[in-house]
Parts: sequence; C-alpha cells; structure tokens
Amino acid sequence: MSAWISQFFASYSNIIDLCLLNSLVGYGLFLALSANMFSLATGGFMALGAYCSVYCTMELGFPFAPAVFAGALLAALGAAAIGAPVLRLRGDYFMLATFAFTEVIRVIALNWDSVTGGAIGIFSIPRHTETWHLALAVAVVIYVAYTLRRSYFGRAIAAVKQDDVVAQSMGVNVFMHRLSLFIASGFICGAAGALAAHLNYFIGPGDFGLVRSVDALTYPILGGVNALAGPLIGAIFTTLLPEALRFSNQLREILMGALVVAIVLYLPGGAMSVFKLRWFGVRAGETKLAAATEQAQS
Amino acid sequence: MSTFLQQLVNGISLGSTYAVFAMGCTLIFGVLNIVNMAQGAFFMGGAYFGLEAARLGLPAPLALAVALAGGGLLGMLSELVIFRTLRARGGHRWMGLVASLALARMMIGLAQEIFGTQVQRYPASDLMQISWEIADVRIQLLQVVLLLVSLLLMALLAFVLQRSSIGRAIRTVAFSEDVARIVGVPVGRTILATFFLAGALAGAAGMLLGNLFNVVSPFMGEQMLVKGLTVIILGGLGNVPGAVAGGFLLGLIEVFSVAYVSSSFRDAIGFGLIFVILLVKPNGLFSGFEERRA
Amino acid sequence: MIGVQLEVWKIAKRFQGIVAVDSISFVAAARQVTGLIGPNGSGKTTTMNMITGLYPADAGRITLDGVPLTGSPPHQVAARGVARTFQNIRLLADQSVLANVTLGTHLGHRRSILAVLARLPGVAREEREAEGRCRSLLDELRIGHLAEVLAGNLSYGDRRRVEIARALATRPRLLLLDEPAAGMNHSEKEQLADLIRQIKASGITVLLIEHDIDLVSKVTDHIVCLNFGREIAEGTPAEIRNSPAVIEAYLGRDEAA
Amino acid sequence: MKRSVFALLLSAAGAMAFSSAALSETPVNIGIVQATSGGSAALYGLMQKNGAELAIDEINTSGKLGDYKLVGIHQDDAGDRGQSVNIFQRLINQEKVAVILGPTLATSAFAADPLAQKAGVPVIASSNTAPGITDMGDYIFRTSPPESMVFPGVLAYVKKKYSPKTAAQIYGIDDTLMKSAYAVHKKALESEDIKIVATETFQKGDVDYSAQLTKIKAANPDILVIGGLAEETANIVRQARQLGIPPSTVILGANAAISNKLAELAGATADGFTVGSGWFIQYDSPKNKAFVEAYRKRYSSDPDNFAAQAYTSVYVVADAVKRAGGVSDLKKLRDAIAATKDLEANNGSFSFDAHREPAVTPKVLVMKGGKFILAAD
Repeated sequence: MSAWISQFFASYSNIIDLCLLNSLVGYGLFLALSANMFSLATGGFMALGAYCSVYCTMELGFPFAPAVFAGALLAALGAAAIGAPVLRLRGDYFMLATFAFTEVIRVIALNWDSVTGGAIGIFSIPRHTETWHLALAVAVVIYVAYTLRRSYFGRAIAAVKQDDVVAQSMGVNVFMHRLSLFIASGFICGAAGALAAHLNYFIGPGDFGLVRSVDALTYPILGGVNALAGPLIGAIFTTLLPEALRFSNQLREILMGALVVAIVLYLPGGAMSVFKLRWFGVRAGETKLAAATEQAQS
Repeated sequence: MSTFLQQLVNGISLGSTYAVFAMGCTLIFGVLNIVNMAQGAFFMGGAYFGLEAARLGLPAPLALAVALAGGGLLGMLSELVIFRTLRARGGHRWMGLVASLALARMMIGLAQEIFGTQVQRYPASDLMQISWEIADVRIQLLQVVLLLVSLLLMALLAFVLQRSSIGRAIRTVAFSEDVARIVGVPVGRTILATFFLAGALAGAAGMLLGNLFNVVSPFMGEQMLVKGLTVIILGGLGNVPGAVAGGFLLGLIEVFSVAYVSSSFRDAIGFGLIFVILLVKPNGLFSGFEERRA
Repeated sequence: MIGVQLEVWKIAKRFQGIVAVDSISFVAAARQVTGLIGPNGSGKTTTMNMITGLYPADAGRITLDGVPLTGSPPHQVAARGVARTFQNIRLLADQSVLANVTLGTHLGHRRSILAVLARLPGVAREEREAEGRCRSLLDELRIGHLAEVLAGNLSYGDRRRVEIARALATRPRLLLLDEPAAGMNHSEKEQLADLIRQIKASGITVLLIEHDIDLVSKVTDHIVCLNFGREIAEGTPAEIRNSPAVIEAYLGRDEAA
Repeated sequence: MKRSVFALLLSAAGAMAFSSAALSETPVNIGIVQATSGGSAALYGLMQKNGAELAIDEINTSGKLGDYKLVGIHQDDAGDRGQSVNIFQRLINQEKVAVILGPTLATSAFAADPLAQKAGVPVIASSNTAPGITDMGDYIFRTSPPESMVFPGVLAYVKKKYSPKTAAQIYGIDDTLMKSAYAVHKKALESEDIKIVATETFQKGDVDYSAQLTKIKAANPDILVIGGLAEETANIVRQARQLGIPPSTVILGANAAISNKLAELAGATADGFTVGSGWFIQYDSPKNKAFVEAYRKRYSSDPDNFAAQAYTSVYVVADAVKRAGGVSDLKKLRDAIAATKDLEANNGSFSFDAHREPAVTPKVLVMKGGKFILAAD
C-alpha cells in the first residue's frame, strides 16, 4: 500500500502541485472578485513576482523565503501603483485596463533581456518549491479569507460588492477597501508567481499573458465566488480536466469547452452553489441590486 | 516620404480589417452591455466558411456572403446557447464572459478537428497579384478591393442601424430594454438579430484578413479578439462610428510605432496608450459622437 | 447621542445642463424634525444626495454645527454622524436582517485588520457588542423576530424598518429619511410617525423627505417646501398647509398628492 | 472535501491508464511527447509523432529486436509546459518508459527534461534547436541539429555565391526558438563581416508584417534573414516580395522554416528561399527513399525534416537497446545511445558528438518551383 502511495505521488505530484498553485492564484482572484473587480492583471502580477524572486535567488543569492516575499511585495507594489487610477474605472473598463497592464508587463519582459532573458526566458532555476509550501500558502490564504469574511471588513466588502452606495453611506471607504483587496490580490498572485518560478525550472514571458489571467478568473468563477471553497474546487477541476480527458486527444479541447459552458449555464452561481438551496432566488435579487447600483452611479 | 506613404497604406489596409471586426464587438456591447469573447471565434469561423466557399469555386462576392452568413449564424448560436439562457437564469455578467470564452475554445477545437491545425490560404488568383507602384508606393489591387469592401460593410451597417426597422428596434433595445418592451419591440428577436449582425461582421472581417494576409488558421481569432477589444476602448464601448475610427487609428498606431519607434515595442505602445486613454478619457476618444448609454 | 444642526446655504446642482437644484437654503435645527417636501422632481432627493456627499454640490455650502461638510465623500459624511435611508430601499437582499443592520456598526469597529486576523480577544468582544446593540435596535423597532430572515424575503414595511434600523446602528447625529412612508398603508404610516417621534426623543436631528403632507405635518417641527429646484415656502406645519404657493405646487402640478 | 479530491484524482488516473499488456515479448515503452493540438507547435508535433510511430512499426515488423517490442505511448502536451511536466512524471513513474522522445517545444524541454535527468531516463528531442538543451544533463540528447550548427554553412554558401555586403534581420521576439535563432544569425553575419542594416521583430499570431518590411525595404539590404516558424516565414517572404523587395535580395530562413507548408503558403514568391537542414527529402540513399515512400504511403503526404529526425531517433533507440542488451538498466541504455556512431539513417550516417548533439553535415537547400532542392554551387 505504501509503495502504491509513493508511486502515486511520484506520478502525480506535479498535478497536485499545479492544483495547489492554481488554487492559490484562484484565491487571489477570489479576493478581487469579492469586491467586484474582474481583474485581468493576474498575469502581470505573477510575472512581477516570478522575475523578482528569481532575480533574488539567482543573482542576489537570497534564500528562498525572502525571495518569494520580495516577489510578492513587488507585485503588491505594482497593484498599489496601478490600483489608484484603475479602480476609478467601472466594470468592463476596469477589466480592459488591467488587461493592458498585463500586456505591458509581458512586452517589457520580452524586451528586457538582461533581467528576464527575453523570450528565451530563464532556465535552470533551482527547484525550491515543495508541495508543502504550496499547501501552506493555500491554507494561510483560506484562513485569511475565512476570518475576514466574518469580520466587519468582510461585511463592508460584501456591501461594496452588492451596492457600493449603501456601503459608502454606512461609512465604508469603498475606494480604500477595494484598493486593499486589489493589493492583497496582487500580493498573493505575486507569491504564486514566485512559487511557480521555483517549481518548474523555467520561466518565460509566455507564461504570464492573457491566457494565464483568464484561467485564473475561471477558477473562482467556476467554483463559485460566494463560497469559500469555490476557488479550490474550481482550480482542482480546471487543472484535472485536461488530464482526465487525456483519453481522447482529439476531443479534449471541445469537451473542456463544453463542460465549462455546461457548468456556467446550469450552475450560474458556480459549482459550490449546489450546496445552497436558496441560490436561485438570491441570484436574481443580487443582479437587480447590481443593476440598481449601476444606474445610480451613471 | 515614399516610406511614410507606404506605411500609411499599410496602416489603412490593416486598420480596415480591425474596423470591420470591432464594429461587431461594439454593437453587442452597445445593445447588451456585455463583451462577447467568442467574437474572435466567429472571425475564425467566417474565414473558414469563406475559404470552403472559395474552394468550391464560388466567386469572391458569393464567398464573402457565405462568410457573412456563417459568422452570423455562429453569432446567433452563441446568443441562443449561452447569453439567452444566462439572462433567463439571472446569471452574473462574469458568467457570460467565462462561457463565451469556453465557447470560443470549443469552436477552436472543432476547427482543429475539421480543418487541421495548419495554416491554410485562399486559392491564389491572378487578379490578386496585380499591384501598382505610384511614386515608389506599392498598392495592391487586393488592398484597394478590401478597403472598398470594408467601407461598403460600414455603410451597410450604418444604413441598417439608421434606416431599417430592425435597426430602429436595435437602437430602442440599446436605449432601454424596458422601453422597447413597452413600445412593442420584440426584444428577444432583436437581440438575436444583433448577434447575427455582430457575428456576420466578424465573419466578413475573417475572410478579408484571411485574403489580405494569406492566413486562415484555427487560432487566428485569438489575436484579433485582443485587437477588437483595444479598438472598442479607443472608440468607446458601444460606439459604432467610434469603432470604425478606432480601427483605422489602431492600424495606423501599430504601423507607425513599428516605423518610427521599434517593432519590439509595438504592442507596449498600443497597450500603454489604451491604459492612458482609459484613465484620461474612459468613454473613448470619440465619445462626442454618440450619447453614452444611461 | 447629541443631534447636530444642519445648515444648507444656496446649494445648486445641474446634470448635463438640466437644473436639478437651483438654489436651496434651509436649516434643520438640532434635535428637531425638519420636513423637506415638494412634488416629484422638485429636487428633494438631489438635495439629500448633496448633503450625504454622493453628488458634489456645484455651488453653495453645507455645514454641521457650523463645520463645513461640502466636498466630503460619502464615507466621511457618514463618519461625521450623518445616516440615511433610501427612497428605493437598498438592502443586501441575500443577507439576513441582522447582517444588514450590523453593517451600520462599521464605523464603530476600532480594531485593525491585523487584530482581526490574529483573532485578538478584543475583536470578538467588539463583534459581540455590535451584534447585541443591533439586536436590541431591532427589538425597539419591533422586528426582533425577523433578525435571521433574509432581507430579500421581507414585506415592504419591514424593509423600511430594517433600513431605519441600519441607519440608527451608525449612532447618527443627523438622520435623513428619504420618503420612508412610500408604499405604506395607513396603520403602517401611524407606526412610522410614532417611530420618528421616538427617534426625535432620543435626541437625534431628523430631516424627513416626504411626499405625504399629512404625515409630515404630524411629526415635524418645521417644514421646507421645494419646487423646480427652488424653495417656495418655509414655516411651521400649519403655515405650510395654508401657503398658496404650496397648494398650487401640489394641486397644480401633481395629482398624486 | 479531501476525500472527493482524492476520488477525482483516482478517476483521472483510471481514465489515463494505458493497457500495454504485451504477451510473449518484452515491451520497451517509448514515451512520445509531442503536441498535436494547441497552435503552431502542433505543426511540428504531428510530424514527429508520425515519423516516430512509423519507425516503431517498421522495427517491430522487421523483428530485428528479437523479443523486444517497441511500444510507443504518445501524449499530447498541447505545447503547454505544465502539461509536459505532468506527462513526463507519469511516463517515468507509471508507464516506466525506457526513453522519452520530445517534447516539441524547447520551453517545455527546459521545464520537463530535468525530471527525466533526475530519474535517469534518456530523452531524445527531434525538434528542439535552442541552445542549452543538452546542457541540462547527460541523459538529454537531440537529433535536431541546433541552429548554430546549420546557419553558418548556409551563410557561407550565400556569401560565396552573391557576396552580400548588408543584411536585414526579422525574427519572432516572443518565441524561444526564434529569439535564439536570431542570436545565432546575428553572430554568423557579424563573423562574415556582413553589416546588419535593419533589425525588426514580430510576435506570435501576427499576420501583417508590412510595416517591418517597409522599413527593411527602405534600408535596402542585400540579404534578408528571417527567424520564424514555417508559416510565419512563408508570409514574410510573400509580403516582402509583394512590397517590392527585389528578387536580388536573397532571403534566408531558420531551420524551423523547413516545412511543406512554406511552398504552399508563399507560392512562387518563395523561389530562391535558402535554408540549411540536417535532412532533405531528395537525399539520395536507399534508406531515405524507403523512408519517404513508407511515409507517403501511410500518411499520404510528404515528410519534413522533423518527421525525419523523429524517425531517426527511434532507430537510434532501437540500435541502443540492442547494444545495451535490453532496457533493464537505463544507465547502460544511456551509454549505448551516447555511443551511437555511424548508424545508417535517412540522411546518411548518424552519430552523436561528445555533447550529445547530432554530428551531421548540414545541407544547404534552396526553394525552387515549390520544392526544396540541394543548393548547387
């Protein structure tokens, strides 16, 4: 039995690592989405975290932990820098501005050869990231999300998400709350980028583009943005799906697309909404409120 | 000077395909306030519809009609399968984004299955080899034809939106769905028609670009989607004349940033500009053209 | 809780060239109930939104006990002790009544996020106190039994009460009520009148924006009447009822009143 | 929760399990990690998969390995690095492969090859031409000659024939392979004393190169060097000619540009396009003729050099299995692969050099009438 387990881990440890890593990113986005920030900046944040941490370990000789922290911090700084102007934008404008940020970071990474290696990227990165690092990071982030949700901060964020006029009128500084979540999201994504860089021996600008950012959003949305376990479920599902569908190389892409569409259509509150009996009525109410907010603001 | 003029020709020619594609994206946004991420897949689909038609020996105008119809049908499909269902269920708007991306992914997979992953090209014709050299500037017949077709499509869309009954219905729904319902506009059918128009424009753009640059591939829509989003920010979300102007503008910006800055920074300049525009003038450069949606 | 005096001086607001509020001045005396009335579109809600900072005023000055309020964003206005309800009830539909009301205690929480994350004992105490206060508020408003019900499932009148409870949970010094009687039947209006009197008795300044002159006459000390973004009359309820300008504004313009 | 994750993993494992039960023979599992979906990588991946599978079947039918039966296990990594690593792990630990052929892309190789190196499983790449691949360890081989082995010969040929003074370069800046090809091209141009008068870039997915080419045209170079994949190169060549870059400007391409797609997409404008390759279709040897014929028969299309290199890789493995006397000891297998010398292959004789790079003599090919032919002096 133990032999079987060790073989299982040897064969699938990378999948487990990827599930955890994607969950971590998923929680970064979960925080952003919890205040209605449909952010495509993930790729940019992860790139900042990854390149910075690799620079720290490989050029400056930092130990692993401070390097990851430095990467996360740089991404958080990036979030703070773009947050102030970008957070004034609403809805799709916000999404597109964050996308522009990711692309600008990617193009800089492509051209700044001396630090990033350009398109060739950086290889032979020491592998420091272990499964327990990732598990610990996910656990910490879940703890933070869980604790915040039950505090006055979480109440304020829930209000910001549903009706920011109400939130303001109750004394919530909507801008600062959204900014702090955006920065936290940047920090987590930066840390994930740093951990990813030290997991796969290699990073290149292609790892941090639009696809990365969109996938990251898919995790919490598929899993459910209202449930704490949503990002975890969504990330595991999305990571395992291409492997589970490997029996058919031909139809893999088509089946993956079809499954995602089916989830969205039949569980519009995300997979976790299965566990909420009252979801249907609630969804409709929430959408109306959101619409009312938009009207009041325009 | 001749280099400058040549770059101008390059930019206008590239910009015309952007403009046609972006008109569709912005139309959907104007009516439904959503971004349909599957537009890029309709663009790709239209290119293949046109390609198959051309291979069957249909003359180019008929092949274009097939591309238009094919793209339009794909557009309607996305409305019927995804957006209508989501509206009925009251799903969050994020869900529409995620679902339309997944739909695009399915369609790319399907195209790979049917047509293979390799790049294909439209059948070569001698007519298309004709080009003139005026004051050291190369202008191909193909470029001229395609520019004219683009302008025709723009005029056609303007006509449909401004003069036809379906156009009036679309504008009413864009103004307010409730108002449309009160005055007796069939909202569901009008939205379906909007998706058809948007898909048809994407499909036509696919065939135009496929012809102009000799490329038809399952992945051609991905980059175009990004360009389309960029253009509709430049022009203002939901602003159709803005999309046309933005399309040409983006074509020129790209070409001239290659010409006078560096090709390595072409996209950084484009996206940097977008970032700045969003912060300074979030309703687009041409927001004076049209009153913003309430 | 000590009510403050609100002074509004020649404030104006226009939207894309259309004048919503032309020039309005009035005083809501401390610990009194002041009524702001007028037909639809007369500028009442715009005035309220300027006071709470949702819309910046184009011109004019707003002060609380003489300290300027103009230009402050809504959350700072709230921090100065101004609370409000909404004409088109805005509750968080998928949350419980208690959760909605507890949002009102936001400004009362003094512990930092780090303290929350570290689960310091003070945090739990603060939460318990906030919850206890909200429950007793709900009891006072006679909706204590609804604490765990989802706000989206409440009756119309109860939603109005929850909104008022939420506003009171902020420990306001000035309470703005935006058409609280809209859609209420006669007995509900009676209960509302009692509630407003109670609030006044607790020392809070109240600015009541209302359509219904009968209700306003019953509970207010002073009334300001608006029309077309201007003030057309001011005085005691009795004076207002007999003012020709008010009668014309209501009967000539708006049959619903 | 934890349990359901575990169950999901298990069901995934079940779905992926391959039944590779061989009866009397001893199976030799060969992992074939090639992208057959997911963009331009699939163009090369599919060719290599075809070439490898053709060779495996030929060897099994011939019975030259006696009781050993080669079992090809193809896995599609869609050109995605994360998936390549997943696949490598599974192939090594679960399928117990003796050797892995691939992966398609160099970026995947940089991520996945270290796993094989650590586990002591040999990897033979047949499309990675970026520098540094074999530096990852002594278990990493390739049958694809790196750009640096091919391009200088091409340039020397062009220099001798046309004596160019100036050159322009255009390359894909976001493609690992092309970025490194660019560096090789640049170094070769500099060492041949050819002045670089323009350097332009493009990105994956670009279809319009007219702005860059207009700039290049204005610089009026004697030769144009393209660092692009086949489909990109085809359109650059075509657009260059359409914009009026004269036929006197010779266009040179990278190794990766060699594909049958090139002639199809660029048509007559590709005439005179010059590249270098370790293999070419008209190579006159019985072994090659048999290969081309078998390939055409099985896939009804022409092989390209990637198919040929993957085909060679399998023969290298078969030869090494024979010399190592089985696959029970992968260290011995590795040593046997490394010792490959003068193996009769489809491009003459094949050997690995001391750095596990292919010791082949690259040929200069010129496009003429839609076919690559050996360049005549």
